[in-house]
Amino acid sequence: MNIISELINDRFMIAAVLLFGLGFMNLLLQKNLIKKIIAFNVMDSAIFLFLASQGYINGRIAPIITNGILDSEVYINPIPSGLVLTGIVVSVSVTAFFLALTVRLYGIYKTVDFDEIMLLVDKEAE
Amino acid sequence: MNTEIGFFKRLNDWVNGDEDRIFPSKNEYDSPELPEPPVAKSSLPNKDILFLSSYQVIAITVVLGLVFVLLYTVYKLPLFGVADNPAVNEVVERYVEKGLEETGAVNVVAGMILDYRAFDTLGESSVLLLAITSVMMLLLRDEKNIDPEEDLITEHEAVFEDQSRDVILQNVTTILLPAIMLYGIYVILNGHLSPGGGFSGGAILGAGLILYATGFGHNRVRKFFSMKTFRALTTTALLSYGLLKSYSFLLGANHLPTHIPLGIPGAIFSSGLIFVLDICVGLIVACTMYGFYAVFSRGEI
Amino acid sequence: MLPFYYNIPAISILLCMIAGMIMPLLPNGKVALRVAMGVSAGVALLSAILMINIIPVNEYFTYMMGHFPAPWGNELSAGPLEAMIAFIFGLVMFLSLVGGSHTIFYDILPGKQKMYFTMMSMLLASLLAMTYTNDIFTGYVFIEISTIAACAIVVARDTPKTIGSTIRYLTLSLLGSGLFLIGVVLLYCITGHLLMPNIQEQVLRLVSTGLYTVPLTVVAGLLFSGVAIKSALFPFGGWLPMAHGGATTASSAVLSGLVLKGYIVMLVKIFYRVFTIDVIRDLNVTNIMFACGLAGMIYGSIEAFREEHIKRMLAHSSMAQIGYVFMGLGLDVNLGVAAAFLQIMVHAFVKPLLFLCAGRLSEVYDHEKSSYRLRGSAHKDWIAGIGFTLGAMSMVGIPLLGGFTVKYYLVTSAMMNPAKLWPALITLMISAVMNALYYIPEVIAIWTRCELCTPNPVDSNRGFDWIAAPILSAATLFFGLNGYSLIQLIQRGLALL
Amino acid sequence: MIIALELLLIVFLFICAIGAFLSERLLIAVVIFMSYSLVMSVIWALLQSPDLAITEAAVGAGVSGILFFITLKRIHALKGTKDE
Repeated sequence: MNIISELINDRFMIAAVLLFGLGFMNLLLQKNLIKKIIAFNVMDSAIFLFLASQGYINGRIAPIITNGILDSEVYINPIPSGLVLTGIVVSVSVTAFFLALTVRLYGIYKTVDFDEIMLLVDKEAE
Repeated sequence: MNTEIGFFKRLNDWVNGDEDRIFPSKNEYDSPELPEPPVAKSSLPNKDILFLSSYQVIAITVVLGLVFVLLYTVYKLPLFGVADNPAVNEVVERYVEKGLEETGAVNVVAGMILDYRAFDTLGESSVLLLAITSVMMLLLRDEKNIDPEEDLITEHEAVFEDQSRDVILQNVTTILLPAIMLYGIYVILNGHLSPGGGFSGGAILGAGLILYATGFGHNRVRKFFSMKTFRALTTTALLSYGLLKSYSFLLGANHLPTHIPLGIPGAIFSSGLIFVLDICVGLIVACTMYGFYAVFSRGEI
Repeated sequence: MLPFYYNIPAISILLCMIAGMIMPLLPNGKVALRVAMGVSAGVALLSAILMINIIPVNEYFTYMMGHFPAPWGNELSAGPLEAMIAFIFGLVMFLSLVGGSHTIFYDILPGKQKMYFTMMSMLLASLLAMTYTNDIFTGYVFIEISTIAACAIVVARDTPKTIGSTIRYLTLSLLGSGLFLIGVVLLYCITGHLLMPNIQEQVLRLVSTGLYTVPLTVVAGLLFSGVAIKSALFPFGGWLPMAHGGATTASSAVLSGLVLKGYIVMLVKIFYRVFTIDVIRDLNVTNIMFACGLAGMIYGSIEAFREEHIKRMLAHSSMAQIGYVFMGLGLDVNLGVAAAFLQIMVHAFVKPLLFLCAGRLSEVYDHEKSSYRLRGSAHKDWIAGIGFTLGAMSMVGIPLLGGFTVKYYLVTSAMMNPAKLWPALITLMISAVMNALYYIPEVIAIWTRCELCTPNPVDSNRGFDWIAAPILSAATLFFGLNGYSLIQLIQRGLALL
Repeated sequence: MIIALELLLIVFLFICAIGAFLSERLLIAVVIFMSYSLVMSVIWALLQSPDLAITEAAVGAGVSGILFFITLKRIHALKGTKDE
């Protein structure tokens, strides 16, 4: 019973770790480039979920000063939110770059299969 | 004709959009001359799932190991949602209790990312510049990036789109666009007062521009948002961001006051630089997002 | 008001970023090249001023980015070691741009040249920020900047091969930064800080109380493996040869010479300033570094030996050289870490020298890249020939050149740790022999006249390109002759970290 | 009660992630991924981070979804539409 209540209590962190593993594995194993990109996004947002869940404190509210209350006991930790905000923008930029590479590779080889592309690239003369 | 298809098979087909097997009929949209769409299956010899390659075995082992290690770490970490975890310390206290006085921002997160830890955010905006530059490097039309077949299709589509615009889309756009734009501007201008800020508001503005471009065609957008405007806006916003922040960094490090008034907390024109920076970031993000769309779909802005 | 030199780290980073931002406004690629060259020369000059000011007094300082001190705002920190590294980054970037400028305009389309120089400036900014940062999250942001910029300068050449190799490079880099990010997040969770000195305080407290030992070990492992993937340490280096070998000459020089090193410098800084080196040794991370380093030295050499394409051969050899760095870091003695830094600096000069000269040699033979077809090319351009020869000799470890000094100090520091002495010595010997086996035939080949080869007329208006190779060769000689004083300097800098 | 909702959302998150990787057609994978982002933004709203919720909804589910769709169009992977 104790284990289950602990599992439920740490639900976000456990979910984040499992999603991270899922994304990491698919980033390594998926052959399709589009799916690789989705895997990368899943992996990154899992890390962000982990970080955001670290900032949450039961019973406190979002860090926007309301009614002039300046007591840090009232609001949750604002730092994880700020870090995740930075992270989201980085991840969408990388996604765009990755997609652009995919489009160009499709234009050259007419496929989006990573292994096939790598075979063809290795055969390519300088 | 095989009518005995299992329920899950049919569900799977339905999810995948294969209606043929559920409602067998002649598909009138068949166009055999185009290449087979790339589905997720590889055309390489497909190995049985039981005989994984050594690379797959290594990858799966590594990932499983990593996940177990991380789960064990989570078990050792402080509990979720309790107030006495190590992350709640004097840093958080000052951000919340002095933030309003020192940065003038009611939204503590905005105060943190644009004033306390502004160097990270400057880096983040440069990432956007790098992303749009590298995408343009790859996808802009030039002599190494030419596909006559692709160009023909794009040209046909452009003609087709100009002749028969989608009425529903256009009317919906006319109704929705002002609301979207207004909301984006609201989110940007209230970045220091309410949730949101430059990044989310900029993304909303960018999405609005994209909607306009899909509804009314690229040429309508290009009348007021050409490559020149795009370049001027992005560079000006980014440069003023960089210069303003450099000014504040250098003066701050030398313990000099910046002489920027913080205004009355809660008013729209308050919190000093944060207000201006939010506008700059909003412009950068909006231009970048529309730039991504335009370069991806046509290879030009 | 602080003395001026305190502002130099911040000014050099901001200068590079702003230069990157104004590139789109410049009229053409030639002007952009001049701006990029000016900025990197300026960074080198500023860092030299910083060195002159802080090396004699052995000063280490932190610098607030903004109005808020340590646990609240971002900070930079700099000391003699950082100043030296920054000077080398600026100088080598300048020389690579000078030496590769001719090929840049040949390889990259006119419309994309300005974008290329944006990338180069941003890359330099990110390298400097990684060197100077006192904040691990800033470190993560700039790691991502350098990832995108590095991939973009590879893909700028826009051939099918470079695009294909970039996608492999990007995938692995993303895995690396994912691991690094989750390490940073876990570290924040257990310490509650992002600034290095504050984290160190908490880490020492955690170590003394025995709390969170497992998370701490996991964090060290994650940060290490993230950086190992990005700096192409042995099991993760598969992406490097294709990406570095296929890019235009200046990109290859910068990537092999500087970018790989930037991550390692940051890792060492994190290990010293966040965990303290004793904790890292207790956590056994150094043993993993040592083992991976040795394996990388052998593997890189074997692959280089089997390679025909001259630039890819140099790229494989970079993998072996990164192995030397990690071996030095893993030796568990302070002299070993200093030797690793000396290797970082020497290799930062030698590898660009080799890449620039190889690029020039292939250019005089109509962009021919295979070793076999380059026979006699040194007679067409004797400056590049001599530069290549000197670089290769340094790699092999001929005395009076930089490579020899590094090997000497690596052996000396291995002697101090009897447990790791024999594996280190044997691997160093095998690697040196392998180096000789693939570099010396190459040198003989380029000096052997060949009647059958069809030489291409040399481009007459070469400009000032040739000036880079002599300066880089002189630096290699300098490192060879001043090994002792440099090692002393590096050790003093490390003690201040 | 709120815990039950959160658990439900987490389960949904897993279904979306696994579904995106298993679906054979790329268009469907992308649509499922967009719903993943949307669920994520709801979770962030529940975790009292409205800034993240807005940004994720606008960027994750909006703009990056659009980028995925255009890419699919460019690689001719939109089966069943006129772009095929």
